[in-house]
Amino acid sequence: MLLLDLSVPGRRGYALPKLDVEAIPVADLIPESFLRESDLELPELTEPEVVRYFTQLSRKNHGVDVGFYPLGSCTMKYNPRVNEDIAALPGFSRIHPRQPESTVQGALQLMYELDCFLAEAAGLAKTSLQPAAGAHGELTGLLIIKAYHKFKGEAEQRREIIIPDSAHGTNPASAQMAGFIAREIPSDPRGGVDVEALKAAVGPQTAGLMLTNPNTLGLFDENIEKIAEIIHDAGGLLYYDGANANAILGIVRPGDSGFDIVHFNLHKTFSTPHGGGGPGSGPIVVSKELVDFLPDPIVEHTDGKYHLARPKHSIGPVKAFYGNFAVMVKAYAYIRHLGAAGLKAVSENAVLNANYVMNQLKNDYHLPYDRLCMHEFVLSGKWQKEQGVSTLDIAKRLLDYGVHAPTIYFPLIVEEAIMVEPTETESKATLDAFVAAMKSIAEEAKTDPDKLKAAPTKTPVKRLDETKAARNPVLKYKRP
Amino acid sequence: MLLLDLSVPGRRGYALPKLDVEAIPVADLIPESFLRESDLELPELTEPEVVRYFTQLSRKNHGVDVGFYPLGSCTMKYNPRVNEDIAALPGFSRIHPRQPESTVQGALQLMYELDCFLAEAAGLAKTSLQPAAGAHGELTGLLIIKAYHKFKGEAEQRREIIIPDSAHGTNPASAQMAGFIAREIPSDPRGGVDVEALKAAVGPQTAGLMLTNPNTLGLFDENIEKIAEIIHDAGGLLYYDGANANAILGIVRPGDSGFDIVHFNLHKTFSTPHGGGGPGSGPIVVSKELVDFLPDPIVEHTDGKYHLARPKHSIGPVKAFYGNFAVMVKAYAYIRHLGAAGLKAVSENAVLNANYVMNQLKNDYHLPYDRLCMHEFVLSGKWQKEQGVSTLDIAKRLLDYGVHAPTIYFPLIVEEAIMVEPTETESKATLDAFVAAMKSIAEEAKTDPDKLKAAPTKTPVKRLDETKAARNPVLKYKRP
Amino acid sequence: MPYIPNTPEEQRQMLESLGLSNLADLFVDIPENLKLKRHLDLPEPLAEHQLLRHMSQLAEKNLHLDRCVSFLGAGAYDHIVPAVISHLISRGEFLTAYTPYQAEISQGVLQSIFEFQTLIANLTKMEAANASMYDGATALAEAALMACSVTNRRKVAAAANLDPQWLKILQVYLENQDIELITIGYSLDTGLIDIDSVEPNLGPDLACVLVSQPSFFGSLDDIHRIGGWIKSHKGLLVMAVDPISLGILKAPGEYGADIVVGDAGCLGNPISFGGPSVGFFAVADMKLVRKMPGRIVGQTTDRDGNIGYVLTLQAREQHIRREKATSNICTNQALNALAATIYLALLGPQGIREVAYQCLQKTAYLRRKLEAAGFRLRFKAPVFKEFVLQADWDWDEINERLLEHGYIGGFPLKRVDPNLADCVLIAVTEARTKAEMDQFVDLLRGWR
Amino acid sequence: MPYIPNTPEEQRQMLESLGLSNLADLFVDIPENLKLKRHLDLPEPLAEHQLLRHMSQLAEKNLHLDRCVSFLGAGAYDHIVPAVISHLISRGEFLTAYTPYQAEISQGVLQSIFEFQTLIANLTKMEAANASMYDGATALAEAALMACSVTNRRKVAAAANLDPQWLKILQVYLENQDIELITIGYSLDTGLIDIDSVEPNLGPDLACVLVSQPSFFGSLDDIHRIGGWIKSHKGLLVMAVDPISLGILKAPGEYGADIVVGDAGCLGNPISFGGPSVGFFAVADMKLVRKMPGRIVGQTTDRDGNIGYVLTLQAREQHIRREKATSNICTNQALNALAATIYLALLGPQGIREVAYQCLQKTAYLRRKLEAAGFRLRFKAPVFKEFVLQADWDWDEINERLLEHGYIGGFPLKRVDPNLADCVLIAVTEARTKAEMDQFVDLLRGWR
Ligand SMILES: Cc1ncc(COP(=O)(O)O)c(C=O)c1O
Ligand SMILES: Cc1ncc(COP(=O)(O)O)c(C=O)c1O
Repeated sequence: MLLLDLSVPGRRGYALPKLDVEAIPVADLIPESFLRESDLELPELTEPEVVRYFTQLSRKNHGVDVGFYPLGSCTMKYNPRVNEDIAALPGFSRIHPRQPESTVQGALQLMYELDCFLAEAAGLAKTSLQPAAGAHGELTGLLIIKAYHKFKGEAEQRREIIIPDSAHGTNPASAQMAGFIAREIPSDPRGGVDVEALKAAVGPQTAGLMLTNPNTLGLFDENIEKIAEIIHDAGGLLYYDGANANAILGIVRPGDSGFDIVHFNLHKTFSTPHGGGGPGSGPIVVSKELVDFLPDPIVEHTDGKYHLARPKHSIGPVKAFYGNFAVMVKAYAYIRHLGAAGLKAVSENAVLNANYVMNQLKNDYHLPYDRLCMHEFVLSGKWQKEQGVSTLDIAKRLLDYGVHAPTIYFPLIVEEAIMVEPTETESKATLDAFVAAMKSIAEEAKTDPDKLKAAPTKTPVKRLDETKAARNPVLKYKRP
Repeated sequence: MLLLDLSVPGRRGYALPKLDVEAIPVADLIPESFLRESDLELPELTEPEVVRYFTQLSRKNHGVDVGFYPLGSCTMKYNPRVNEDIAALPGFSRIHPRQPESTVQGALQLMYELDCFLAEAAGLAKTSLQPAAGAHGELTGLLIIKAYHKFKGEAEQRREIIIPDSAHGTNPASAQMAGFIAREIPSDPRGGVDVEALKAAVGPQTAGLMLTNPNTLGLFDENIEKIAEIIHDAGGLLYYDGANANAILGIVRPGDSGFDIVHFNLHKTFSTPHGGGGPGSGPIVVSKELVDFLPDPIVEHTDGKYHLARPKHSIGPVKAFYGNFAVMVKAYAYIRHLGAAGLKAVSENAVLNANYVMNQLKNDYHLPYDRLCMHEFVLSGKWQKEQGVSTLDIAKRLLDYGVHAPTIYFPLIVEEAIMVEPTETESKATLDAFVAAMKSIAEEAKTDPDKLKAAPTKTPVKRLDETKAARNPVLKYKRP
Repeated sequence: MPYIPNTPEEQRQMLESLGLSNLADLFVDIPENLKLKRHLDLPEPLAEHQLLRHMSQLAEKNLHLDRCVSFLGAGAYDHIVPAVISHLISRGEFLTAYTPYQAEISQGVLQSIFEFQTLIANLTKMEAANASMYDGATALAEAALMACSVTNRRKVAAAANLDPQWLKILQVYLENQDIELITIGYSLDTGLIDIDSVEPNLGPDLACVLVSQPSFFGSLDDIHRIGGWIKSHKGLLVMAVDPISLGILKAPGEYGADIVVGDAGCLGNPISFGGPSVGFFAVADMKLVRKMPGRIVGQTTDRDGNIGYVLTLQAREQHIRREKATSNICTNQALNALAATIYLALLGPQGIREVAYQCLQKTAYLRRKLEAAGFRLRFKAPVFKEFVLQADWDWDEINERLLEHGYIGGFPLKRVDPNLADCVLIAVTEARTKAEMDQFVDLLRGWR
Repeated sequence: MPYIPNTPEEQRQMLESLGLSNLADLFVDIPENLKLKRHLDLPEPLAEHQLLRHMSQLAEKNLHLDRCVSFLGAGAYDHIVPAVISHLISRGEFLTAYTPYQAEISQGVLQSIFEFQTLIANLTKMEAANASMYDGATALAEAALMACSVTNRRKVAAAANLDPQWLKILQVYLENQDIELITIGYSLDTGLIDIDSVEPNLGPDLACVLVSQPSFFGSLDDIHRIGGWIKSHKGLLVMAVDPISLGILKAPGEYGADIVVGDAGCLGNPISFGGPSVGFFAVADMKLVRKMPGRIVGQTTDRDGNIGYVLTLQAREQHIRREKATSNICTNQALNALAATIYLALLGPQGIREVAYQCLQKTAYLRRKLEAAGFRLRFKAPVFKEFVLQADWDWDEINERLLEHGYIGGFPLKRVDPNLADCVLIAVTEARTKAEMDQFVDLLRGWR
């Protein structure tokens, strides 16, 4: 049943205060030809029905609050509820972006300080809080790379962004959106950048490199200094995809390893909730050399006042107003609550949890890169594949254990990939239960593969037909 | 798994700010003999674990937000969420009951106005908001009856409270707590008070009558004026158990029918949430003659200021401070939101919904009193009983349909009673689905009684053994 | 109409199915002369948006505790409430459920109550606790009634240094059942009660002694003595305790208390002008359970042998025994009990100890400061988070002056005992800071 | 440490299982010289209680819309938000889930997105909509890119009376892909754009015309003409619309728009200093769907034939096509889209019409009042909820004066067009009252 199935003509779920000014016939205000003629097919329901409908819907959904959610590369950690209260304070939630600066000094101060905190965590100079998500940060960072080369008169020549084959899909897509050519390079046997391939790839056409470190295999690239040198020597810039920064807070800083631009995902590393797919926030931090290219506006602090300013060679705005402010509020509060020692403990425990689980599972699932991992690790379902069971089947079976499946089939360079990120907010008991579930699934794969292929069976719906959905797309409600 | 099963030594879910004053050894402040020696066996968990635990628990619970909840005599209507926001405003939730009156004028004004609203709805003079729930209101009202008789010098003589056999169990229990003798009288064939029996029962020993009208059969006692006359003539007072006032708002007022004291259940009629069993609020409203006996304090309004006062012959306080203030805030907001026309519509639609459902079901279940009902009605499972299926089985089977069962085995005067109260906030579609479920259960009772006896099967646990629980009570966690 | 789904067309259909033609026909059973012929006299309805404005304005007329510094206690305390609690208790499944009559779809509420019973029993070191009471005051009154029922005696003795409001409520509950209440006075030197002051031959008549630890004055009584005495007369020891204090103070079970009650509002519930709070009720012995008032949840198993929870021992209750019920409680304070449960789960043993410890240390700090500033502490006995300050002042006037500086002073004791007319009761919780206390003392010192 | 369950003892056990002896051993792969040898330079941690105080203090430094009366619009609006929305979207199952990759345990989010797509499509009268965009501005930019991709052309024309910020963002998105942006100027008499002003031979090169209805000035353009013209050149008509306006104004589908975008933040989301908002994106034809950016949810069935929902047409997305993806959007604005969905479900057709109607009427009222007070309205075209007021004033200074009276004035247009240096853009939503508007006009009149 969808909303329009439940709709009954004449019901209303919300009433405005009565119009308190004299009403003029609409036709006297707006010529007929501008007025809507077609029906307005929206549901007609009362508030109790709406509440029950969405409450029921929610109960068909898994979330971090419901159970373990080891979705690799997504950092599904606990989202502190106090930060929701804080972001809802009218002083934050009820301010207009175009208010005079004097009336929003608290908001600007918060943004300015968050900017400083992120710059310190990145080991870089200045932040733009404008990007709405990680991918948006990537695009923004790449536009800065472009602007930098243009400023140096090399834009025409430097059209290539080098991206390892282990990269997240958004990296090449962002490169494309920024008008670059994405050049893929292979990984070496330890999972890092193949340095020789990199050397061969760089040249006068190189605009920069996008790298995730730890990369999507959950591995820290030990050659990072070498890599930075190669790129910088070729005249390129280094972009750090910091979606995976949960492993490195207070441990190592991208800026210190030679990166010029970093984006952070506040909705991952800094614990703001994922909201079923957003809102996120993907601030970027840049080196001193690049500050002038930042999007418009940034926040500055002079004479005890906070104000918005346009960087000298700004690439322009990439989003309306200042970014996802409410998300920034939550991330700011998180940082103030944890402090430096707390953030370091986050990374240490994220890494500990990942290694603990990886080590428990490596005899049951193929582990392509058997070395210490960072905040996540990637298994391969290839042994099970040989038993006729796919990684998809394993994932679906996990749902029956009340666990969200890991990220699957990514990174692309691992066959039947199973990418597990436990995060630091999970207890050993939860990890042990997950290990037990994974082990029993590995066992089932041997003894009862059909059970896995039939999975899930304990979920609100059984396995869904994705092919059907794509072949004949039904994208909105049609009255029966 | 209970909290103490999940506990791990050393975990903490909340940290206070660090102590900011110089610490003195405890022994220098408090002699050893006053200090706790025994262990403090509380769970040790972090916030994420606590959140997940209680989120999971909640998902094993039905509520009005989840589905239909036609629990008779409980008025499980929709609880507007805006009222939760309002009660949580710091100006209401963060005030201390002993603050100077000048600093809580808003709170006192709200209480004063709510007092007036309830008095108007009751057709009586003045309200005490102190009772914590309906039963507490009953006790309070009975103490007022006692004080009144004492004031008139008749306390020794008037020791009996007359209570119809259809009454809610709290009525006789409250009479007992107030030091009265409860005298039960039978109902007549139409479900009302047996007037002849009442006449026979009254006398110089009569302190008063407790009546629910509409009574627990959902029927309005047409003889109410006669009844009032009999009691008043005998020198007694009339107490109105207004837990069921959802049927009468703006339609008929207890005071106008001769009642001297009324309690309302704010958590029923006035939509404040039931919270899994409370908090409620059971204000009582009394006639002019009884105002001086009200509990201490009441709110008065003089010279533009609101203040707390002790009624001249007050029975004393019945609860700490002023009652369940946050509940009052919600009820007040509800009344202000609906206004007089809205409240009347509440009752009209509550009664319409009940009659609609009753009429649909009366061929499938025995309807002992086949006449128009008010906000609720009582079926009997006796036809099904003859088929070997009890009302308990019917109730349990309903759970499998995603519906909370009606109140069962109450009122006591109906065999295998099934007491249905749909409330006005349910849609016709929901009522129709309930009717369909009840009809198919009636069918199953004939064709597949074992299915009912095995019910429920789709719930988080199957049918629970209540006898076992009572025979060998396990009332707290014991370490395995 | 807000919250009512029936449209006029649906109303028509439904009426038609009943053979009626309009809504008024539904009310034929009500005598015509009794029907209200007008609308209720209430203010015009406010749309939600207007309602929110109106309610905010009312709220703004109150000075709330985030906008001032308060040293008020005397039965309600400004303790810190972890933010996550309100999020959990406002989940619709908890908020909009009722008493768990249908256990199979109410395991959430039932299990949470079982946790509450467990944690209260563990905190107090008692054998069993119930699902909650209206508040601490009524719990105390019900404890007295229960003691009478258990012992078959009709007299109870209560410490005069109990919260005076609780004493009054006790009096109301008892006098109407013709139970005699004897109070045991306190010493004006120590604030402590003297059990020897009870008329000796009363002992064997007493159902119980009711005593609170700490007392209304924050001071600690010699419960061992009091308990020993009443037990020697085969009466019960009933204790009222501040649950926070049990992080540091001896548990009632260690004193041999038979019944323990208290107010658990201070555990994770907003103060809300004094209500809703939540009372607790615990007993030392399973034998006492069947006389206990209120709801009780017990563990059992389902058809498949899985563990589950149900309301149990309902034979005690008003639904079954009606006029012989142990009490008339029906709706209790479940959601507040849930908040208390979550609070205890979050804080754990270390956290509760820490809250108690900070209350103790901060109270001691303020006492030292005040003494150093030349003020007199009225009683010398050790105290927990409250104490009595004496000065030759009209405290109401001082409190008004304090208010001008954003401070809410203590509770003037002239309201409860003329002997203490020059005294004020000051509470210091973990929420107070050194800076706040220092400024408070500075202000007072300045007015000497 | 907050939120981290591992105790030192557990850390020890886990490290031991790895053959390691301390946490630092986990980081051996990081070159020693890169490791940070100190703590990050951040302020001292604040306990939750202190954090709340600190954050409240920061929040108090902002003047929020409940404490003043605002006529600011220009891309963000003070619309009324029903209270129930925040309760529903903050249920943990919505709030703490991510993009519904595992459909079988994500039906809640998936179905709610399907509803969002449905309601946006119905509101705009388009064939299909996606799951959300970052905001209206980026949605517009992505629409331009999509139009280029669909038509295989590299030039787009945009109305100069679009929100100037949106135009800038469009410029940023386009120039880096070497797409040329032509702006179509507006008349200083009417505020409306003149399609005849476009260089005639450009027509066949244009991928699309981008136009907003109402314009940044609140005025209504002749979309029929503009649409007819671009279609005659086989380019696409891309419309940006205020979703609230569609309760009263012609739907883009009625104008024959090919792509419709807009900002749905005004539907039930708090204004939050401009973000997070949520953009929407709809197309007129199922053929266009496969070029559409962003997530899309489709209906399907499970093994038992039950209806369910999945992310679909993922072949367009960055995970699959990587550098050939239709866009790079991954995390979008799901929770804000959910809020918008709930808003539309609560208000329904009558409610949305009423909001639009009240915006229209109140705007008209203020215009009348201002004209009666002798002020000049800059443009004569009909407007919806925003309009341009002209006066020979420094509007920044006037706004400061207004602030002293608790009013936030309009948006001074000197920031966007020197020709409008004496103008201000005033927005009137349904949240404004007659009394507020009357006082506003009185204030302004007094300063003439
Ligand atoms: C490694 C990596 N890079 C980039 C992104 C994109 O971030 P967002 O989804 O916030 O756009 C993600 C998130 O999925 C990621 O895991
Ligand atoms: C008819 C009737 N009277 C009294 C009560 C007692 O009210 P409460 O549960 O609030 O004490 C109830 C509630 O169950 C009731 O239905």
